[in-house]
Amino acid sequence: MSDVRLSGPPAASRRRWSWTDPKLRSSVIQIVLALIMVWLVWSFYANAQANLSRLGIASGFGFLDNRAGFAISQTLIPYNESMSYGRAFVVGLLNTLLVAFLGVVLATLIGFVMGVARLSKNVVIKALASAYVEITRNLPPLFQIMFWYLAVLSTLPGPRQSWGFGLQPLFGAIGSGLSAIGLGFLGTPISNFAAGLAAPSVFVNNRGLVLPRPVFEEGSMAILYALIAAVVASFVLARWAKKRREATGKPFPAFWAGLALLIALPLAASFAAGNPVTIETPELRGFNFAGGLKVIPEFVALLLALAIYTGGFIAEIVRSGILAVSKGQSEAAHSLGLRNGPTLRLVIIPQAMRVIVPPLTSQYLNLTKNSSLGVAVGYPDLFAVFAGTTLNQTGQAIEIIAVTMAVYLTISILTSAIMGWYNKRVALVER
Amino acid sequence: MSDTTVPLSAPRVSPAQAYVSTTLREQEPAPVATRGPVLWVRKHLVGSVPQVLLTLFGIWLVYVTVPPMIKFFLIDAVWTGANREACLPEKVGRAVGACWPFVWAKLDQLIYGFYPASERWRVNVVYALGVILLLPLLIQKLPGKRLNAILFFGIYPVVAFVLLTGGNLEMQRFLIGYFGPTDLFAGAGIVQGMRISFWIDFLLSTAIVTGIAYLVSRIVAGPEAAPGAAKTTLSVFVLLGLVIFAMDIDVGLPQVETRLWGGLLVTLVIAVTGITVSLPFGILLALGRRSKLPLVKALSIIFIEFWRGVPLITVLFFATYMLPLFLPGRLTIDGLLRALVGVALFASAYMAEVVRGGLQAIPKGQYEGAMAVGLPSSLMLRLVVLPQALKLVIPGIVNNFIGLFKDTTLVLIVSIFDLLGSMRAAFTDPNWASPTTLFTGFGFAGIIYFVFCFGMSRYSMALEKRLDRAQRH
Amino acid sequence: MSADPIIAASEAAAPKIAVEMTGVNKWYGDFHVLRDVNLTVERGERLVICGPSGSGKSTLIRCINRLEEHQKGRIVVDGIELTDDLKRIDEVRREVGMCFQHFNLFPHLTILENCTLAPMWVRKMPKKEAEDLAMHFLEKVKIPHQAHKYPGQLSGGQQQRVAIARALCMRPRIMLFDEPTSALDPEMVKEVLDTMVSLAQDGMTMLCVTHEMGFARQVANRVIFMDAGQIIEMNEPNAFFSNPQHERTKLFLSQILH
Amino acid sequence: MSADPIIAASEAAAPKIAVEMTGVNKWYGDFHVLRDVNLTVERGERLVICGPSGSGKSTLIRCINRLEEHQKGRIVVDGIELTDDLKRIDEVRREVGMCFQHFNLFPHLTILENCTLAPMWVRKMPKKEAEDLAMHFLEKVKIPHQAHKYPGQLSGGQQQRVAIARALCMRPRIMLFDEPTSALDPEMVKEVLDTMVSLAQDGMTMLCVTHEMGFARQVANRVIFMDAGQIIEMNEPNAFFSNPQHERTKLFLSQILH
Amino acid sequence: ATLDEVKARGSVNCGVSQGLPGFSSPNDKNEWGGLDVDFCRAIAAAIFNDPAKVKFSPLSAKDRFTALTSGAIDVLSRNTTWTMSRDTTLGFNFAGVIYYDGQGFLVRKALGLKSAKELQGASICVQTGTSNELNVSDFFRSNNMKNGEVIAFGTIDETVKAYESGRCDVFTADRSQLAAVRLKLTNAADHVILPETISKEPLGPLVRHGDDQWFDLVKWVYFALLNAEELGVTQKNVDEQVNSQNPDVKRLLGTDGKYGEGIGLTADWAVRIIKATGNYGEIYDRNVGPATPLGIERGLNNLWNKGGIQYGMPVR
Ligand SMILES: Nc1ncnc2c1ncn2[C@@H]1O[C@H](COP(=O)(O)OP(=O)(O)OP(=O)(O)O)[C@@H](O)[C@H]1O
Ligand SMILES: Nc1ncnc2c1ncn2[C@@H]1O[C@H](COP(=O)(O)OP(=O)(O)OP(=O)(O)O)[C@@H](O)[C@H]1O
Ligand SMILES: [Mg+2]
Ligand SMILES: [Mg+2]
Repeated sequence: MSDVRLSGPPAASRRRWSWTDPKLRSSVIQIVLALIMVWLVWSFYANAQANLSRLGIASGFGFLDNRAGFAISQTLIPYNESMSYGRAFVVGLLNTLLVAFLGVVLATLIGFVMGVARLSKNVVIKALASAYVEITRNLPPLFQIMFWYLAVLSTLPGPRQSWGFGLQPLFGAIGSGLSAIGLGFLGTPISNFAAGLAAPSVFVNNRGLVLPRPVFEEGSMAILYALIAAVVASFVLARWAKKRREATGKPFPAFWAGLALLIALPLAASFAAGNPVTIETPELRGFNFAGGLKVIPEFVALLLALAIYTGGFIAEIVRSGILAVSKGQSEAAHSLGLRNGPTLRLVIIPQAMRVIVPPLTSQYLNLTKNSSLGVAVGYPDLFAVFAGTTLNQTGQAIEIIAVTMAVYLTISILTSAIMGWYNKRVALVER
Repeated sequence: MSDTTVPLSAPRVSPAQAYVSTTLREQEPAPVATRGPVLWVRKHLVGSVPQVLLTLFGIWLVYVTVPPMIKFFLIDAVWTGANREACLPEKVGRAVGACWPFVWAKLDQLIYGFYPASERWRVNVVYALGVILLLPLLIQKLPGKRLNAILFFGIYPVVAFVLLTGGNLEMQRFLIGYFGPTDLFAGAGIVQGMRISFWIDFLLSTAIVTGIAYLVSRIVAGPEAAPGAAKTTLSVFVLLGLVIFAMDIDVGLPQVETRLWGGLLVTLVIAVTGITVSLPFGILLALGRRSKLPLVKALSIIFIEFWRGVPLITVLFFATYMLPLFLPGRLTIDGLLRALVGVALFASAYMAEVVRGGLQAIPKGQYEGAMAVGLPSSLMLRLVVLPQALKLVIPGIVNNFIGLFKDTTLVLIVSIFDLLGSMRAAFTDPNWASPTTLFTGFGFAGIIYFVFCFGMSRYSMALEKRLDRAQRH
Repeated sequence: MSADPIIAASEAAAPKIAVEMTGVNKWYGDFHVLRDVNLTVERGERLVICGPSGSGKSTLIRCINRLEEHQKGRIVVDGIELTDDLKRIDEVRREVGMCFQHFNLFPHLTILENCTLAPMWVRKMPKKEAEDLAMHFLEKVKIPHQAHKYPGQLSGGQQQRVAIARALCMRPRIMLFDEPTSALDPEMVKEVLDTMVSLAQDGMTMLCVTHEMGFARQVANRVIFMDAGQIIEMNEPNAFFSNPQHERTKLFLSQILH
Repeated sequence: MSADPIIAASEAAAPKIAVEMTGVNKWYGDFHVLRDVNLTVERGERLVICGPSGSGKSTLIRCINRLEEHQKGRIVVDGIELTDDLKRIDEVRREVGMCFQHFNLFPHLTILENCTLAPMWVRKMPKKEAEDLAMHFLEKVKIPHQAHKYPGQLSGGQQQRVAIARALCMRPRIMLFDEPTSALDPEMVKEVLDTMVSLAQDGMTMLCVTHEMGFARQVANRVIFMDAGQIIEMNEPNAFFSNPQHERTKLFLSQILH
Repeated sequence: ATLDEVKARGSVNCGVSQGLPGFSSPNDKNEWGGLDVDFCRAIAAAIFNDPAKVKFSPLSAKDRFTALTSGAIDVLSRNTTWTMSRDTTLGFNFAGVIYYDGQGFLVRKALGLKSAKELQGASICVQTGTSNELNVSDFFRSNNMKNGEVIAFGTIDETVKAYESGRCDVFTADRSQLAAVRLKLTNAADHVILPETISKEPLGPLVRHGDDQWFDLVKWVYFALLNAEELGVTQKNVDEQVNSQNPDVKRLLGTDGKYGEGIGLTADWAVRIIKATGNYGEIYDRNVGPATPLGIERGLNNLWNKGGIQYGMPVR
């Protein structure tokens, strides 16, 4: 055998200069392309410059510090019209993020429930779920947003005729239950106590949803700390329970224990601090409800429509994800003695997830992007507040549209990055 | 290891256990139901307690949704009337469901927008031609797909354009006029309805671009490639010239401006244009994304990911309000056209991803096979790769089309009134304000959208099944 | 090789009869797949089931751990009668291990996790103990080194051996095999068969659907021939192969042996 | 069978040396696949290349029509040196036909279209002429009747023969085969080998990676044995099989011949 | 230059509102009419001697400025308030005040409100991108009131729809708009306009920066309309007035001097305008005056010498 030592490939040798050399050819093509790009960008820039200076429009981002002057109907952070456009931008962005985040959560819930329902043995449930999926997926999202807003929410009664909801039915039921078993006398003190709680405190009208609002007074921090402590404790508990199960094989109801902690600790802290949290119940005063937490109908319509629309797509994704796990997998799990619950949790779902995650990601992205349709019903999201009102008041179209697009792009890229990372984790290892 | 057998315990079959069946048993009917309606009901409706509860819940859901809908849209509905009075419960004296006369009254507006009534036959002709050309294209069994496709994708758009707008583009300048130093030929007049300035400009532009193509390809690809490149460029221009010429002749139809268009017309125009324009661009982008040239690849990726990462309405906003700022002052573009540009850019990015999926599904062996018989890479793409890839992604393209069809509604945010926009405009008519107008309108528009989208999705599913089968044989 | 102590231990308390089927009938819709099957398998017995495709072999053994439901007759496994009662089905499945034609390993878990999953979640075994057990059986099937790989990274033969180890980790008293080698490349068949032989040597009760006649000759106590949902013939291997009685058996053997 | 006139005609002007490789080296990343390969193939010669899996056989012949690029050394095919120059690559590919293990027919085209594609688009042959040529070769490989079917409708052996016909339609001076029979069911191997034998009888220069030793004995002028990217042994077939020199060759032959 | 492009194109592109009776709205036959519309017709008449040579782009408040900036329209005649920022940083020039207006509030009669000062806590619907959107916040702030919420919608129709469906207690816009909108409501009588006027809203046509000739043209079309009213030149009598000996009339109608050429037109430019649309008073009365459904008195919009503040610059 000839003696050939392992060695690396040689450096590229010098080549003869020829037009049919692919390397040279590709560099020429790329240089030409680059020149065209540069020319395009330059001509865009030059045209924009010329057009703007002809019109005398200001440019730059100085406007962000100017007084906005307009009001916004939903603000997650303090805002009023004397604050700046920059602040208004943040308010809009937060509104977008809020509706996108809640939409994603809700759509995922709906999607998983409907996806599983479509696989149900029960034909009625299956048919209903199929109808849901087909109808929601085949109607434009904007149509659905306007439907919820114009056709449903706007037909609700006005504030004075609001539908009120309280704990009345619950206490009423307890009361009648007690009298039914002959303990009616007990009912009296209970009803007295309940009367306060039972008055309607949640209202629904065409101005939206009005909820009781917790007011945090002095000492509320204690409760927050207690809550944090409870969260940490439940995590520790969960880990401990897992360790214990691995060590001894004995299960521990970590979920219920954690839940108990999450409720009990803050309650205890609240007592100890002298009940610093009071509930502000909304009251009808003048035109509208005063106090309480208001959820505007624009938000509700947008959220509902987005969640329901996207939920239909997610349902299909979930369904095909589950179907993609072969029957052999559940048979194998069953033959090992695993019951349906653990089979689903330990075998089917982890495998379905890897089929589900990539298309799920694009649905999340679509939902986020579709949240910009809120502008059609007056929801003050980023697009409406910034690319709408602000653009109108300042006229700086280029800066504003560019920033708006950049924000959506960033959200998209971040979401894909996170989901991509997750997807890598669940991806199968193959030979 | 164990093939050097450790003797196993001796066979324990006593002769008595040895067994030979003497009778062959016939197929017997099952003692309990293993099929039929009873088992079906047990299995699918009342198998267990949770099953029963689910069934009851489902039936309850159906009960609270379906009968009221039927009652609303059919039984209690009002079918005729001249204005809102017909649909007011006070006036009618009974519970009133859907207010159909509202839809009848607005139907023209929903289908044609403000297209002048005397010219609506033109829209009808376009609709009819579209159906006549499209149906045979969708039915796989019918022959003549090639001619059919040329008619539908090549001739039909031009005819539709002339019919809908009235032709007579009155183009004044071409490339040189817009991008050149000055508007050289502005002075030239009109001969027989044709603008001399435009055609001089066109001929000159053609000559210049063809010359450049010849030179560049001569430098880049060598002398024998140059005539081919020049010929291709020239034929593209000739084709373009023919199309413009066809659109430019004054056929005597009155002009109808696009801002008068509306309703279903706009919905269809945007969706169909979007899909036909996005297909070639999508293919180019997809090829670009797979290119070995880093710059081409990077630009394609940036382009695709950019448009996919932003909401369509920002794209429409961009096209409607910002594009004019970026173009030379002389260039003004029609409002609908601007929206179309936005939609086409957006759809191209999505189309590119669909096509890329098809390209990825082509096995490496096909490329090698093509190379081994000596096909250069351009021919390999055209003759071997693309035909296979595109066939694979037809269902994806149809799905894209459904998405696009739904997305057309967004143009109402840039003040173009498609079907949904026209419907919303109709809602504001005080003549028809009644408690059920909104539900009726949404019901009607919903049915139209649903029929289109659902129909297409079924078509794409059927197609997918057939392609699956074809792939396997 | 002496009997595996772990397997031997688990056999200790078992009843004498491992599987007893009396007049078992099963239908798929109108199709009568199992027709009055009577079969008694004693502890420690090794049965090979063969027969033409569609004769109901798979169905038969899948009835034993209730992956399929039978409609008539009794099946008693390890002293437990199979009824609709979920608890009994669980019990039976804990005692009966099964290997499939396509292995059905869990692709998202490592080999070791595949093996410890059921012991930990069904037998509530501590993790450490389950892993030791798993390693014991992985050694037995000769792939302890692959414990931290994923099924996708193993060859078919290795995967089938892992599947056997996974089943063994539940310390079943009975093992069912449904054509364990028919999806394998020829060179991998042998390694799997070797593993099964060694299992047989440890005294495991085995029911095995297979067409590997060499294996049947070497290992089986009895060979069962099925056709059209019935047991047509049953005999000890030598007699079965050398002197088949029934016409169909003869025909079948003539096709399968060269 | 006498030499095919069309093939013979195309051989007329060829240089005496068909393929010449001098000090050819190739790397995949850091992996050294071809190590200093020197090989001269004369016109009309028929080479069989064998060797264990991964030894670089495929890589070697794929370098000849530049499906793979080599990094060091010279390859001269039919008088044309292979460099980066696209024009030369095109020229070489026109002279060299290739058949793959998985045929790589174009599934969207009929058999006839598969065969006429390259002549029409590369050689700019009129359609009629290309079809006549294609039918000529389809007859040669004995499937003229299938001309209007699609590849998916043919058996593997038929597909491989179509692949050969397709390559021949470009009237190559050299044919490369990369395990043309290894993806085929045994009963189809023979029909393909027969086709290749008849091609050899027509005097085609052939380089063939195969483990069909019968074929090698019957047809080859020389057999080359490769291992670890090197040519280990080269000899005329009888001597090669009856009296291998190198240890590795012996080992390999012992495994492959029974 | 804009004028050249307009001439080459053969029509004026004019941005109007999407449907505001009295100002710009299409009738059943899709023919546009209204104060703003007639102003555009006047421009077309001045240039082409044909008031029909104008193409109307209906624009929402939100889209109007970008449409003008981008060149999609030549002039925006869409009840737009003349504010400093619009006149300067946004890059426009206002050509005059075609209608002096002020912002008011429309509420349901049933609420029994007397004054805007009672609006504490009310929900307010407003069209986004308008000066109204800014004024309303200022009004509440300066009166130390808290508004319930301000909900901004993209188009006037959406805003009105929301008000009508009860989403808001109050609809706020320019008073002229309120009057127009009230007519579009199902039961006009159920709604009242509160007495307060909370802002100055001088509405007028505007053009892009950077083309003074075009700016002059639009501006002088406006002055011509005013001067014609002041001089008693009407659509009916304009043909006779051409022979008038009044030097002011002669200069206006181009029988003395060629003032029209200063804006790129011919001397008789004003004649064409008056013939096509009538003078300012005629336009006003035809579209929004007391005899129309809107029934708005001239008030501030009367000529300076009749108690109003409309004042046409002299042609000289
Ligand atoms: N889920 C099912 N529904 C209906 N018929 C079935 C089902 N499963 C199996 N069958 C039918 O029952 C018969 C017996 O199937 P079974 O799988 O037991 O045969 P087998 O002897 O294992 O055959 P093979 O050697 O092919 O695995 C076959 O005819 C099959 O088609
Ligand atoms: N594209 C590639 N990238 C990296 N390594 C490769 C690539 N193609 C082949 N190899 C490696 O190069 C070596 C030689 O491959 P080659 O296909 O030439 O072997 P072969 O002798 O044809 O084997 P076989 O008989 O399996 O076809 C192998 O080890 C293979 O893993
Ligand atoms: Mg089977
Ligand atoms: Mg204003």
